[in-house]
Amino acid sequence: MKLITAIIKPFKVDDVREALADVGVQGVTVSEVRGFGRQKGHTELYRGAEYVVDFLPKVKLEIAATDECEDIIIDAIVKAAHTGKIGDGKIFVTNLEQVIRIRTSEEGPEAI
Amino acid sequence: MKLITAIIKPFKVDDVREALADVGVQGVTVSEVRGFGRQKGHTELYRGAEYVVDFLPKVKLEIAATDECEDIIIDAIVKAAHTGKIGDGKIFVTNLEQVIRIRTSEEGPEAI
Amino acid sequence: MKLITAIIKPFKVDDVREALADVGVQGVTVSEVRGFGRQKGHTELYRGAEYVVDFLPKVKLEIAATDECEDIIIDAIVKAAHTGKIGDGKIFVTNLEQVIRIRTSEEGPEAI
Amino acid sequence: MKLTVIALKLITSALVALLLTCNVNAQEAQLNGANTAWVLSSSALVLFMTLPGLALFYGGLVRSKNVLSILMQCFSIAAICSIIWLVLGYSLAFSEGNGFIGGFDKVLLASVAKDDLIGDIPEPLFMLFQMTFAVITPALIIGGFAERMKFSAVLLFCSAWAILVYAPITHWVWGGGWLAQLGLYDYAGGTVVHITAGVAALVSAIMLGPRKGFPKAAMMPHNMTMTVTGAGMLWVGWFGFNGGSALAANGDAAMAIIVTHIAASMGAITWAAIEWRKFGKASALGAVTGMVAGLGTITPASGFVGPGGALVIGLLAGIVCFYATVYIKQKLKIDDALDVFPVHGVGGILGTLLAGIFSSTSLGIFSGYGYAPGNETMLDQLGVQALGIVAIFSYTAVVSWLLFKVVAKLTDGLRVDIEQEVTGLDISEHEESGYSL
Amino acid sequence: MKLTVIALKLITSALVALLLTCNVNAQEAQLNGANTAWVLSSSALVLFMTLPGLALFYGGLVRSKNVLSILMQCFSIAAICSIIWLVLGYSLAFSEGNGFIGGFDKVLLASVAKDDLIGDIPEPLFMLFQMTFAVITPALIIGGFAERMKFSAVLLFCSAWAILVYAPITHWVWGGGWLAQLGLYDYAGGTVVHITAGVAALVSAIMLGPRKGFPKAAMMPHNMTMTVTGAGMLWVGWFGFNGGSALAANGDAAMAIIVTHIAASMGAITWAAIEWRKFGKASALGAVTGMVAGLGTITPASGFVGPGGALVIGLLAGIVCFYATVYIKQKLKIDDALDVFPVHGVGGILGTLLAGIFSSTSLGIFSGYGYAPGNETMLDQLGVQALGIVAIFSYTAVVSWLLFKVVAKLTDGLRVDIEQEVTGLDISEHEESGYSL
Amino acid sequence: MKLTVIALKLITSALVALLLTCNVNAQEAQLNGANTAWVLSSSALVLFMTLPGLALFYGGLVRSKNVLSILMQCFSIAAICSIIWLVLGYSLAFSEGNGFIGGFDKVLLASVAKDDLIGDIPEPLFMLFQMTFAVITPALIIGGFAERMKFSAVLLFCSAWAILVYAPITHWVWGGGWLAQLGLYDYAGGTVVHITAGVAALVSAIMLGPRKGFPKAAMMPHNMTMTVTGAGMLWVGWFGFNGGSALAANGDAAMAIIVTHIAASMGAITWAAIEWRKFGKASALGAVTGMVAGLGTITPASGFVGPGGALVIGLLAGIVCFYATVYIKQKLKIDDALDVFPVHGVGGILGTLLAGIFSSTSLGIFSGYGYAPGNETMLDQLGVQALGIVAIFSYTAVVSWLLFKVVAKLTDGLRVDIEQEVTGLDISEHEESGYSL
Ligand SMILES: Nc1ncnc2c1ncn2[C@@H]1O[C@H](COP(=O)(O)OP(=O)(O)O)[C@@H](O)[C@H]1O
Ligand SMILES: Nc1ncnc2c1ncn2[C@@H]1O[C@H](COP(=O)(O)OP(=O)(O)O)[C@@H](O)[C@H]1O
Ligand SMILES: Nc1ncnc2c1ncn2[C@@H]1O[C@H](COP(=O)(O)OP(=O)(O)O)[C@@H](O)[C@H]1O
Repeated sequence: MKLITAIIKPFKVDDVREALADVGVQGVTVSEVRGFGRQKGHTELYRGAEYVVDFLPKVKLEIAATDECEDIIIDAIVKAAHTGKIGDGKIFVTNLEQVIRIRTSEEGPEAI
Repeated sequence: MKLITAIIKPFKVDDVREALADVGVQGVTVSEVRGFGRQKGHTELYRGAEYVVDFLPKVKLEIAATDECEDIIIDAIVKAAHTGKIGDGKIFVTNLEQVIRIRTSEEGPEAI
Repeated sequence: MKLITAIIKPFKVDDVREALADVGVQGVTVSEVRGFGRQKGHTELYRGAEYVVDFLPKVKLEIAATDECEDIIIDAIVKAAHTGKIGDGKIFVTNLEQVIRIRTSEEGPEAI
Repeated sequence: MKLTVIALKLITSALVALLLTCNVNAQEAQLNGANTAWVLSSSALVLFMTLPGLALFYGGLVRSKNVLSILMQCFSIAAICSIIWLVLGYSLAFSEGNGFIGGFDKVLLASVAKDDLIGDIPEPLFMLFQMTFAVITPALIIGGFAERMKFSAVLLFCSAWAILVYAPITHWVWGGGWLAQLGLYDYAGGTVVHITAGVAALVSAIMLGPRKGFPKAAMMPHNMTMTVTGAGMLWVGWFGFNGGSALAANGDAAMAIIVTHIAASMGAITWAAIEWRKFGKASALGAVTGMVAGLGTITPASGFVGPGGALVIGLLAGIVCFYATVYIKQKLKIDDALDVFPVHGVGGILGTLLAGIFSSTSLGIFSGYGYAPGNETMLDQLGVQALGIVAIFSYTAVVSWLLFKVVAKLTDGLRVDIEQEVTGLDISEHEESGYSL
Repeated sequence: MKLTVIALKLITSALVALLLTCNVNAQEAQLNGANTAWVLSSSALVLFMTLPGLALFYGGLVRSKNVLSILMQCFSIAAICSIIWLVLGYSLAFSEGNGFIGGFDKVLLASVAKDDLIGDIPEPLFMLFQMTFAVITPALIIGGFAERMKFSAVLLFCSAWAILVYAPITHWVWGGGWLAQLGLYDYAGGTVVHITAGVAALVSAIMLGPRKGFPKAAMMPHNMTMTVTGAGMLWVGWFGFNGGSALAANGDAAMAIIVTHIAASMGAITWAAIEWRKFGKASALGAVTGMVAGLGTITPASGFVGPGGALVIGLLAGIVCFYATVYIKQKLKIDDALDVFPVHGVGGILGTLLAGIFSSTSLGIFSGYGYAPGNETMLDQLGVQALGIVAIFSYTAVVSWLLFKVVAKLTDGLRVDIEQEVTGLDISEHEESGYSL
Repeated sequence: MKLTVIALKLITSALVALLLTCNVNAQEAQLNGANTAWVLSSSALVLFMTLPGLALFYGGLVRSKNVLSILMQCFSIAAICSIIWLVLGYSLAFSEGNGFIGGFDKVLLASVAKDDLIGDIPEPLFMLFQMTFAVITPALIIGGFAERMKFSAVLLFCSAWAILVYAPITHWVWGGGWLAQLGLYDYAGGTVVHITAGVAALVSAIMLGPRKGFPKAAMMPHNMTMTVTGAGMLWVGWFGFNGGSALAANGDAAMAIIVTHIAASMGAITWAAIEWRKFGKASALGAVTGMVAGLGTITPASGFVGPGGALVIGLLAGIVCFYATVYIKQKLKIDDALDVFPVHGVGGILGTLLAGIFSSTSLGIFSGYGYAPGNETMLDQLGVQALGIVAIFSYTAVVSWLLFKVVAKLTDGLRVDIEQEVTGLDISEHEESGYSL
């Protein structure tokens, strides 16, 4: 199994979630993060001065998936989160050794 | 070593932390996440209309552990976080190649 | 590729980000977490009583890196985040199977 | 005889002294300090309704990324419309003119001395009290176009609107204009404030179109504690709004506040009760919305009705504004973002009509304090009320529509572009963020 | 002679004119506009204490998931108890009746005209001012059962309590009832407001049992900035609470406010100082809690004591309420969630007693303005004060207990179930969330 | 003849009755209830400026980890300086003494009876109104040393400062001291409040040194909604600050409020306009900062200038304070954390000078209400104004500097250590956290 982690632009979250649902993903865990990268932050005014705020609000999605689904999911995310502008984000894939569903103690792919 | 990640219901955090302490876990890192899954979200009222808020507040625990401890820890979490109702959450296990304690530069199991 | 995750003290974030920039790291994803470990929490007053708040605010940095950069990055973090006092935090390294840049669909090291 | 004469002289001079004293008293009595004290306090209360009251009430309702845009719009409108009021508005509304518009005599208070009186309070105070109304009315409108209009367009529109809509209508109703002459009952601004603002908001919502995602996405309040805080401030400030409109510290003011308070309470209870029946739960947002509906609705009636009438007015406000909100947002799918029209516009219309009913002195426990001079039957009074509503509704709709057209030309479209809307107006229009907790 | 006669006639007619003028003045003087202006402002200030003052003070102290339940309860109680006051409460408290309860004459203000006076202010104003007290008192209670009581039970209990506890006790103390006749000193509500609310909260805490996790888990305030904001509003609003209770704009009102302000200051300083000694740090929560303790404690005494007395009263308030809080929560383990009894109940008792001491005119720099007519020694006055405390404490405790029993039957238990409690009342009782920042 | 005599007797006795009546009236008239009512309300408004107004305004500007330290400092200063005012400050400022300092007669209000009058309001009321000024002035200073000073040092410094700087300067300007005798125009505290606070803040910023990270790190406001809320409260409260300073409910008060309101509006517009030109966007922080600058600047002038003058004063306040802020923070790199000096200090200086100009009666539409008695030309008045500024600036700078030196000795350094600063003062100095949402 794989753990697919995507860092995307906040306003794309709904689109990505829909795209994931469309390819049959039933569960996602989401968190707010701050991203630093090539994309430049916005400026903020403060009493006569202008500051660059270099971090950008991003959203992190984590999806546990079976090996087979990996590519479909990645594809879905890339399509839905893509704007073509710098800062669209990244997808990281790591190997997932084990998944357990707490409610049922099911293990492995059934637990996803 | 393993990195054990558990997504659980917020009100179970204290119970799980206690259970972990009981099996000798000394360190945990915790964060707030939003979960989407089979569990349905609650409804919210807004001026004459009712909306379903589909995300659910969940808590993510991350625990670095030696290989030996893996099962004990998973057991402890499952027991403490279990309510039997949908939405109890998941445990993910990934392989941890290296751990470093910043204070001492210790590496590997001693650093946990 | 590796995914390097560091849990550090919040006031060290700027120092660590600078150190990372110095060794050529271009992207970092940051989130707020709560840490439980050997370090003791602070006390808080509440109407005639004093409570120990046992969690500590920590910051989690996630950095995707090529295998070659792993050691340099770990070194940089350890140096910049080190105070020598308990609670300085940990670094976790996991294997990263794949990285995709959403904007360009680049994969692997070029996507970092 | 001599004694008599001396006595007479003594008495006479004493009398003269007395008369002088009394005369002085009489002249001094022209300024009623007590009324002045109360209207001074009321002015502070009404400003408090806008800043921070309304700003918080509205600010909590939008999404986090737009909260400062709301606060900034309220603040800027307060500042700009105050200057406009001093420079032009007050004169157009309250100086001599014709039935439709005042003149330029009182521009910059030029012809007004510090101690000139209107009734028995200083004219500068009257101008100040009215200024606080001239500030809150355009500020109410912003709820209609919240979360998507350019800041430049907001300022242009509201400034022009203050001059071309608010000032003339104030003249019609309170400045001795044609509706005043017909005996329209609008104690504290059901037509002047709530209908005008509600209609302008509705026009704006239609002209700008809905926010991205409407009506599919739930755009929940980002900070209900802020909204409830603002609601509390509105309630308190309304004591000055309606009670201060008595321009006197007496039973009229007290009774105006009682009926205001009762209508607010009934509005809140009614809205929450409907929710409870319909959805099984009552929400804080429902309660405070019903409260504002009750307040807006009682406003035109507040000096004319008694507590029994207020109970009914509050009850009807809760019911009618609830269903108006559902109708406009869910059925018509008009994205009047913060429901300004169904709450203020509909409430203002309803209250203006109900003022014509519950001012009747022959409704037993529901009686009020009588119709306007010249109106003898309820039908007479209701006729004037309806006429006022129609005239003000139409005038406001047309002029607001024209103004939006002109402003759109000047600012190259009323809306920010889609990326700015998605980013939020705080960053994209004001380069700052509400929170970094 | 003719001249004399003419002169006399002239003088006489002048006199008549003068007398008429003065007569008119005399009649007008019956309404004191200045006092009216101040009590109008005070009414706004006291409403402000509840909305949003107390709502924020309490709201910040609970956990994030329950903040709206607190705000909603404050709001709903304000609305419902206002209606109850109009329909029944005011009449029971302030119309003619016997020593224990008033009658039904003033139901819906039926027998009260807009310009009727009480003393020299309009009776509607008096009713309004008192309404704001009838609103805040039940709202204070909710701190006792915060974070766990069903909303339906809250509403039922508070409504019934307003009628069966608040109205009669107000009659006893301020409505000419038996305690008034004995000369009980309670200037602005130490017994009527603070003891009744504190005791009801204590009873509720005992009957509901503690919140899940109490006392092991630390249930820290979710938003201290909200609590401090509310505290500031309470402080300001209290100027109207105690100062307005003079029902006049004069030295009495000013002095009542000074002693109020001084006691608040001393209470804050004392509580913070105890913390500093005990824990090495002084907290904002400590300071504002001490401030409220000082305010509650000075309330019954505020019209009777001087600034020297206020210093001592504030000091004692800080000390006694601090240790009462520790005792009840840490020792007795009663989960009076927001410490209503130790702060308001104990403060009210303490202040009622101290009013009997510091009203003495023979304490040098600590002197006050004298005992109630009929009480000649400090012992006399203290006796009445003690009697009042005991009577009101007992009556409130018994009736509140009975009411909770009855309400529990009606609502099938007073508490939400454990899952709802854990989820938080905002979602489970009101289907909304405080924040989504 | 008999008739005449009888008539005379009748008339005479009638006259005596009348005279008695009028006499009584005259005596009563000594207490002006209306003015009393307004100053009572104003006192509440000015306290509201500090609690929670200023506390929120400042609190929102610091970083999240220091928000409670700001609120706590405001609260503690309010409490402590109120006690100091009662015990010592009022007497030093307002009892008979020499040109530099008052005496000890009014310590603890010892020689003041509840019904004693100052002018036509009760002296306790005057003392109360002034107390609210004595509270806000030291509270303003904390913006200078925010986010890094020890709480113990804050308290010691502010207490001593209230006695050694605030009380004497108040005596100079308002207590009949030497500047009052020269005819210095400071209506509501441009010198007494704003210059003193601004200068003390500047001294503190220099002596403490900058916050860690200054000027490289952007230290953005953690909660702009809090700051804007506080700003709204300041605006409203300022009606009492400047309007209440008329000590009367009349045209003076009304006009003082109008010019206050207009200057605030112009200040806000101007600051935002400069930002718009310079950076392409206007921020809410800019608008509210300009508003406070406008308010601070009009304060000394508010009773002496007309609305035309207020327009100019507000405009200049926006411009001058904007560039002063940039200059001090960006150029001089002085970390006056919340810009107290450039906004209040510079605003106070500017306004004190402009009061000398726009009080002129010969500026056409920009005219005011005349110079102080004894000053015949604008130069005369300006000379006094300049002298007052220089004297108060220097005195405050020197004594504040000395006080910081002494306090540093007593508290073993003024600053918390670096780890505490990094952790934040909320945890390290008060053991509590602002938010846990
Ligand atoms: N090496 C990295 N490790 C972890 N996160 C990264 C890394 N590089 C980028 N990110 C995350 O991806 C986001 C987007 O990256 P950025 O370089 O701005 O643009 P792009 O995605 O177009 O390459 C960043 O804000 C950061 O959150
Ligand atoms: N495939 C998945 N990947 C990541 N997180 C998941 C996945 N499925 C579920 N989750 C997380 O687990 C939580 C619980 O899952 P859910 O399907 O609601 O119930 P259950 O745990 O009983 O299967 C979700 O809210 C989500 O945070
Ligand atoms: N086994 C662990 N798993 C996950 N996170 C841990 C673990 N141990 C420690 N941490 C994280 O590292 C932080 C610091 O650890 P702590 O034991 O306090 O001190 P030190 O870093 O000096 O060993 C903790 O607050 C926690 O966030």
